[in-house]
Amino acid sequence: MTSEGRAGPTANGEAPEDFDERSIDILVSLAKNGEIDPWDIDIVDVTDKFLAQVAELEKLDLRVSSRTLLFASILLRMKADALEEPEPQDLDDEELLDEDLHACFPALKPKVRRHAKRRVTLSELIHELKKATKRKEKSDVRRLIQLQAQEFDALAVAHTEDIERQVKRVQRELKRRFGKQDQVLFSELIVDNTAEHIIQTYIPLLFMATRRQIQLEQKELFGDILIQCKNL
Amino acid sequence: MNDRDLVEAALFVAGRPLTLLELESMVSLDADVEEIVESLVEEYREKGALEIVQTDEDIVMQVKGEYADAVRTIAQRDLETPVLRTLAVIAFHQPVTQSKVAEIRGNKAYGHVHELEARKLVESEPYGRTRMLRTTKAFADYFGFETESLEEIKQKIGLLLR
Amino acid sequence: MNDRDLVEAALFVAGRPLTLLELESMVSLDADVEEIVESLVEEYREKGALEIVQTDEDIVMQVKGEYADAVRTIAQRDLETPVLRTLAVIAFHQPVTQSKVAEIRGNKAYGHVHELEARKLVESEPYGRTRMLRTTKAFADYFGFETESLEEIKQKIGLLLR
Repeated sequence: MTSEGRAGPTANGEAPEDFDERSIDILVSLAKNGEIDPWDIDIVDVTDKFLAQVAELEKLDLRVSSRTLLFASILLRMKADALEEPEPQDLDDEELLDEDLHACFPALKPKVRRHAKRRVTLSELIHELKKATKRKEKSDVRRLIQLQAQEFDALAVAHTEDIERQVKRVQRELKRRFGKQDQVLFSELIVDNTAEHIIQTYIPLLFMATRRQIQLEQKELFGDILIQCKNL
Repeated sequence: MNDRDLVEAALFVAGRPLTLLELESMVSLDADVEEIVESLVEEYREKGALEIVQTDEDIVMQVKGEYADAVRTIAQRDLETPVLRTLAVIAFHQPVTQSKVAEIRGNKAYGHVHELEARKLVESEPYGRTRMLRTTKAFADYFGFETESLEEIKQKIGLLLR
Repeated sequence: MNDRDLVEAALFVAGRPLTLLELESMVSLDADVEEIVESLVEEYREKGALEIVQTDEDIVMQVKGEYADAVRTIAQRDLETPVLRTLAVIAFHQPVTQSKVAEIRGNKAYGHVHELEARKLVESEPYGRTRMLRTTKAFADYFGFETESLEEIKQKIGLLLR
């Protein structure tokens, strides 16, 4: 890591004069301590560590600049995108690996399942174009505003799409699980990582919690949510 | 194992139309594949959400029309979302240079273009230090555009974008 | 459209295990999906080359074991070879750390493990700075092992290796 020169005095562990530099400082020190690899950034990991550092600063009652919070929200958005859309693996080096493969592998015979894929529709193509356009054109600040707007939209969608139906769906699933286990984690209810599915599972939980059918507990910021049965 | 079941299993796993010839290669020597297919077509017609359809040479197992829309979202798409997004950008901006696409979509776009060319949905020609990209006739067929004209395709996409 | 047929259509097009939750989102509000699945399992067991199998959380439509080999060549691969290899390494060495697997299979193994966890064939728990990996019940079901015991699975793979 050759960033000391670039990062200036803030990278030397002194209190940064300019609080706007704090975000850079956090990232640089994460890299210096080997907590992130600048050559292979895992955005999910970086976001988590960045947010942890921000939380730490707040705990120490240090001033966190608005710019740092902006960076945090942008990272968070990138993390959400990364979770939503895993890029396909490329397998170019497979043959190379075969040569070195000292562990043999058995002739495992998987079950035979149908693997037809359907065609993409024109409206899906347009949908992706909208996403691509938005992504390019919005400045970071506008992206932040948009993020909030989207959250609001998502809530609105959840409301209009027959919330009771969603509540019933989640209720059923929880009943089934509580038959076998004492508590359920929110992550166990998530079958695909789309924002829509996550929200359509989360909102019903809030409804059920206000009806005192379940109790929700989140031990740490961004951590998993623990669901306990009260009166289902 | 009986021949009826072998035909059924083959149609199921193929996920595409099979020819009588392909089916014949799977069953016992004395089996009458045409007869088996006919009786399967009848059997599936009577009950359930699936159907077996025979057209000239090909036989395919698929979801009956009335259920197709209801389950479409469950089926996997044959283009991954990031690749589809790159394709959308090309279709809208075409003719467009590869470097412009990479600017909009990031460096991953080079891999996507590679895949899209392999799928023949996009074609390219050298253009200075980069390549000029455009969609193909196969693209127009795939998305049901009645025209191959780049201008008309762009116009239509523009209208749909609103 | 009836609920039984919707479940059948969904299982057919998915080509992968679906959870009860996913199925429930497709059918009418008052439908008892578990009951529908049970009766479909029974119905398919009685006749034909296909089966519907329910394991814990997941329900999948697939070819009955006795027909699998006969139609394997027609089927498209369910798991890409590189991913299958990584899975084989995990199954043979388990419980094994993710870093050990990456050492054997290269850095691509991280992506493979991600896919295998998403497919619920592998599960992991934190172990120091890495994760400890092992196969799941779904793995045993998928490959037709009659046991879930890691030791027995390893032994059986060991025998296959000779």
